Amino acid sequence: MHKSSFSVLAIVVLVSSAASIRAGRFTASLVAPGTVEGTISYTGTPPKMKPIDMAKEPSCAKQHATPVMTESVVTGPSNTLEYVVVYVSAGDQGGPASQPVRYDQKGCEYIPHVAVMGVNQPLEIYNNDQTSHNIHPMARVNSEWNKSQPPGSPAIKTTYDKPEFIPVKCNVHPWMHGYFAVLSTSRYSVSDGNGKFSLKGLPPGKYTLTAWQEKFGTQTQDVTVSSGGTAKVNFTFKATPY
Amino acid sequence: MNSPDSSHTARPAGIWRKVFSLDHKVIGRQYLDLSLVAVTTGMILSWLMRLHLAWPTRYIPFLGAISREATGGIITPEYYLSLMTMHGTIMVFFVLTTAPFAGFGNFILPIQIGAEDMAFPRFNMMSFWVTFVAFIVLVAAFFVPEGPPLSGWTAYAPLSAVGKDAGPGQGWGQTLWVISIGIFCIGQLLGSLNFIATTLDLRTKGMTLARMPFSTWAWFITAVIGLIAFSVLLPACVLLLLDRVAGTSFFIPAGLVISDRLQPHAGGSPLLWQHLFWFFGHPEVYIAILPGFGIVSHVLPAVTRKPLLGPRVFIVCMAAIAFLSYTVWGHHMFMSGMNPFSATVFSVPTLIITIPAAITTLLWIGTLYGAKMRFNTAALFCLGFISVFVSGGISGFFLAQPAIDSYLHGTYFVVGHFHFVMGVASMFGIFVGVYFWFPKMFGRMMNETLGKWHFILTFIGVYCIFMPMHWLGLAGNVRRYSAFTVDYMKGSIPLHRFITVAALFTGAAQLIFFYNLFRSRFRGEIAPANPWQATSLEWTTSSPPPHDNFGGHHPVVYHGPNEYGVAGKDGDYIMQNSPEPEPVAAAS
Amino acid sequence: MGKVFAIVVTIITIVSTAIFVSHHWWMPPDVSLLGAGIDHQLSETMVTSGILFVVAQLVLAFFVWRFADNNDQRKIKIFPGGATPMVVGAIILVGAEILALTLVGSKIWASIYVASADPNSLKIDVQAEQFAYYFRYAGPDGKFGALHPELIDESSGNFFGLDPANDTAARDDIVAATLAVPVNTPILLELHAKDVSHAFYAPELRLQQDFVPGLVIPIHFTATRLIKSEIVCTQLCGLGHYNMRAYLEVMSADDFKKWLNEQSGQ
Amino acid sequence: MTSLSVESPASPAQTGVWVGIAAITMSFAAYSSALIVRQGANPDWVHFTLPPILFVNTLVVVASSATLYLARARSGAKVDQSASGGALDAPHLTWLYVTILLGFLFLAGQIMAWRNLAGQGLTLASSPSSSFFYLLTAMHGLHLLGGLAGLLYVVYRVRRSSAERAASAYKAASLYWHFMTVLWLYLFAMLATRI
Repeated sequence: MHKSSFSVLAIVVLVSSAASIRAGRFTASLVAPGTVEGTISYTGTPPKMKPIDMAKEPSCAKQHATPVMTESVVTGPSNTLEYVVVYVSAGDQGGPASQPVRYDQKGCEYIPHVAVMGVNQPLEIYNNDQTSHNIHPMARVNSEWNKSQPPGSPAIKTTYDKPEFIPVKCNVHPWMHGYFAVLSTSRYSVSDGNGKFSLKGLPPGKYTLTAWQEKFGTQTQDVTVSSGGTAKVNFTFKATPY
Repeated sequence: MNSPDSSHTARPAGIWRKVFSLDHKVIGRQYLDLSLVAVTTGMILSWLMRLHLAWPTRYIPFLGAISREATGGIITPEYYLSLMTMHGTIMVFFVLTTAPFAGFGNFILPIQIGAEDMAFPRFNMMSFWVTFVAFIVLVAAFFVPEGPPLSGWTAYAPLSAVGKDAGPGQGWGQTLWVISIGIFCIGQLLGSLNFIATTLDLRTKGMTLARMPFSTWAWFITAVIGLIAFSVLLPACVLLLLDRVAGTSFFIPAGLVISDRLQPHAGGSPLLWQHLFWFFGHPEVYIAILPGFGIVSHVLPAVTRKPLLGPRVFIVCMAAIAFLSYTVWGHHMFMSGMNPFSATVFSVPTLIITIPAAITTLLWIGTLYGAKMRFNTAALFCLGFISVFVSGGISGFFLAQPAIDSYLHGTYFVVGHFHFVMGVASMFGIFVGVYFWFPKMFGRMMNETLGKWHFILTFIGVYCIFMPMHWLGLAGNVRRYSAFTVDYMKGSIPLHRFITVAALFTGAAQLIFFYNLFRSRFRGEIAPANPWQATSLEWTTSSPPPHDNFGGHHPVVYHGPNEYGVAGKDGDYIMQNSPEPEPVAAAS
Repeated sequence: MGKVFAIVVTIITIVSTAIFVSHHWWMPPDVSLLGAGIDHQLSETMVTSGILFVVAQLVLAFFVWRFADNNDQRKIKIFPGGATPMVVGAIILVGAEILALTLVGSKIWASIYVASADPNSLKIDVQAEQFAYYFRYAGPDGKFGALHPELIDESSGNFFGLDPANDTAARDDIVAATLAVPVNTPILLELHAKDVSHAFYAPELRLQQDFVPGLVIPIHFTATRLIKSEIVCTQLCGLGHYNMRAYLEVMSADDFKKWLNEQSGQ
Repeated sequence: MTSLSVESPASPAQTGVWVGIAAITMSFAAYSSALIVRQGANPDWVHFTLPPILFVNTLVVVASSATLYLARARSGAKVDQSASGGALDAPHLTWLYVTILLGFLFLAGQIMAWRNLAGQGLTLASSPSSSFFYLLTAMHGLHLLGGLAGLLYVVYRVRRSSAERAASAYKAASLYWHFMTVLWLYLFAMLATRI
């Protein structure tokens, strides 16, 4: 009796506090979140990726047994596309993310090729090479900067406050090209080597998804997520050889 | 501020009259103070560069705090280039041009020709303050968001013209650089105008051109060079500024893709900037060195106690150099892509200009023959000047030939060459001036013992710094590199470390000079009117001279400045203003 | 003090001269057909002006040493003949050196930079950019594709701005980051600059030339020995200037064919 | 200083102006050679017809030189000290005022020429030829403003003392002014032939 009343009290306190913290959490506790997953593929002939000649920077060249290829259009098995960013462009966009996004320069490559971050989410850029790089995110909406990072100098920490797809380049090593995808949502996914992506933990409801590829541009689709269900969405880009 | 109390209102007025003084002596000292600040800045910048070259990843305390470019106190490549650019610009414009020409010239020239002041005291005052503003603008470039400029003191277009896309330092930093140099040109034009008018019109009775001291001749000729050179650099700066801020295309050709962006400009000619710049740039070398010629030739007779050998020949040589300096600018552009025929055309006058230079050197050495040397510090720096001028001048033989320049161009050989002939030689000329004229300027003697230590350490130091650079150049070591990652240059790093150590050592030796300068200013023994038994007019008036230089009267001149080693009434020399008759030279 | 100066100058002169003579720091071995002329010219200049250097410094030191004392009762002496020997000496000595050097030197210069390239030399396009060099070979069809700056896209490796979509000549152009050349074959380089001024400096080839945006500048050379050396930039071009380099590989004719095939295979 | 300039042969003010003229000539030579090189460097040179008002301006500036000559001819500057310039000052001052007026008129005309070009869509950056047009006219205008300042200073000096007391400043200022006219004629000829 005494014990049960205590547990009831505890539940009330928990629930009420949870509710007071966030209505969403409260409903979520009753309704299971859904998932959107799918595949990115292309039709037509994509451009042939070229091998990168790193002869200029022996310290990097010797890190790669086989030559690194350019990454502007990376294809996977059965006409799938890698490095395509899929994100919620309309619908519940989730709260701001605070954990820092890490961007590495290793073997004169950008890892990952596309770094996705929310607005004002901290970004940390590291130089793991024995040579000095210069990071030049060529922002147009956000403010542009260009700074070199000698080996052994501390990480460059920064944030972007407006959504934008920012091409990133290193002038010292002209083949180094990557992207910062700054999104106004924290619900996003980047397609893997098999062109697969999945957005987990979406509250049930209607969403507009946008898929972005650096050469082929964007596509959007509407999707409805049911409680605990998994919606399938596929994007197909039209590829040209040149 | 407008308090009725007169004593309060009077004081600031007095201060302003001091600050914006019209007295050429005050203005000359202001110029020298400015270049003292500038040379200290430039020297510190060069230390940072040398430290970085020797130990590229070494953490430098406090640096991270004062500059955005050196994250965590480690000098980035762009920051190294900024240091280099600022070092070059500050040293060439605000030290080598201001100190020997504007500084000493302002103080001494009117006195040497027996004038009360410059022809246009207001222009004179303006020329200093304009120069001062230029310096402030340049230093401000250190603290702008996109970083200080990094396209070198030559600011080659299009790098200097296209703006931010071309990388750090190409934003406001470069714009401020152009503005600063433009302002500086105006200051120098006002100064040159003043020097020329003064020398032509304000000479006292009996001061014929032939009787002018060699230093005055040098300043006069330098003023003429400067007048032409800076009135060409100014338009060049205007064009560059318009390219940067107004979207014109004087220097920027079509179809440039910078940082993946196609530039909106079309049709400009990058070589046009190089031609305009070097048309100024080469004469600038002589603007820096000719006053040194004059000062050394002015001091040498006084310390050897015999007349300068071939005084007229010497002046003709300076004039010849001044004239030829306008026919040789192309030798900076042998590799620039201009028509290769013109390289041969430019190389001939470049080699010919070594003849008058060689003659003057021989005249100085010949003057030493049979001398009765007085080894005061000024004398030692004269000798040092001759030695480094010979070293720097001779390496010019290599660079004057397109065939050899095609190997040595853009290497440390060039750096060693122009630091000897333009940097160190001019600096030694300045030191001669300081040690020789300090008594006249401040009425106190400098400490000779400290002076001699300063000389010998500096002399050894500069050879340890700049001679090895010639060897680096022969080995193909490229200048303006912030680190030596290229395989064939890695072997040069030990020698670079040696140079760095030598540079720090030489820099430390300058502390002796600074100490001597400030101590003597207040503690030095009182100087007589003519401590060196010299002949020119500045030694006929008190030390320091009264406001109107000669206390109400105007000296009358009877002799040339070169009357040494003769039986004069008060020794082995005859003052220019002493009425005694021309004696027969007592020399055998 | 004067004697101290004399000694210091003498020591400096001897040490510097010794190090120059030792060739400890010297040019790398020359591998080009016309480089020998430059080396010869440089050594000649080194000897003649070296002599001037040593003589001038030592005479300066000697005079200072000899006439250091100013307390004795001797009278000052004027240099015998006054200024005339100086003028004459300078004009004759320096003039002679100038004549000798320019006459020979200008020939060497002309042979390398003025003379046009051998008509059947191998043509290679060079693109200089912040901060790398790219080299373009015509490929199997022997034709170079036209250049379209607006099409330059480094993220997909189009460093020259080729237009393979519409320009068939461009499709088989070979672009490499290394300058590979067959030995003993006249090579013609056409220098293009993508963004700012750069320079082509190959010490072993004794060859240097600026890239000027808006101009196409031809230079030519013939490599006579198999080596792998470096090409670096000597014209300040921005933050990465110090790291702007490419490798020069001089190969036998067969190796060069193989290399080309590898490149076009990719 | 004045005491010195009395005993010295020439007056520094005049030497100064001559030296200044040398410098200005040099800088405009630089601009001219830049124009010639730039025109030769690339085929993108656009020829356009100069605004007709420039002809009027040319007449104006020439006229200003003429009136200035009349002014000095009538001034006390040329009369020996015995004849007091006081009586002569009035008419010559009016000529001086006319000169200054014409000077400002010229500047106004130049500005109208600019607006005319801007109306045709020719701006500073739009083409190399228009760049040089704006540049050269602006530079000449700036130097001419200096000349006007000089003339106003002369007016001030003359009104305070008399023409012969202001003689050297007067001579210098008018020398500079005539040079401005000549400089414009040169620029006008070059613009007319090359643009």
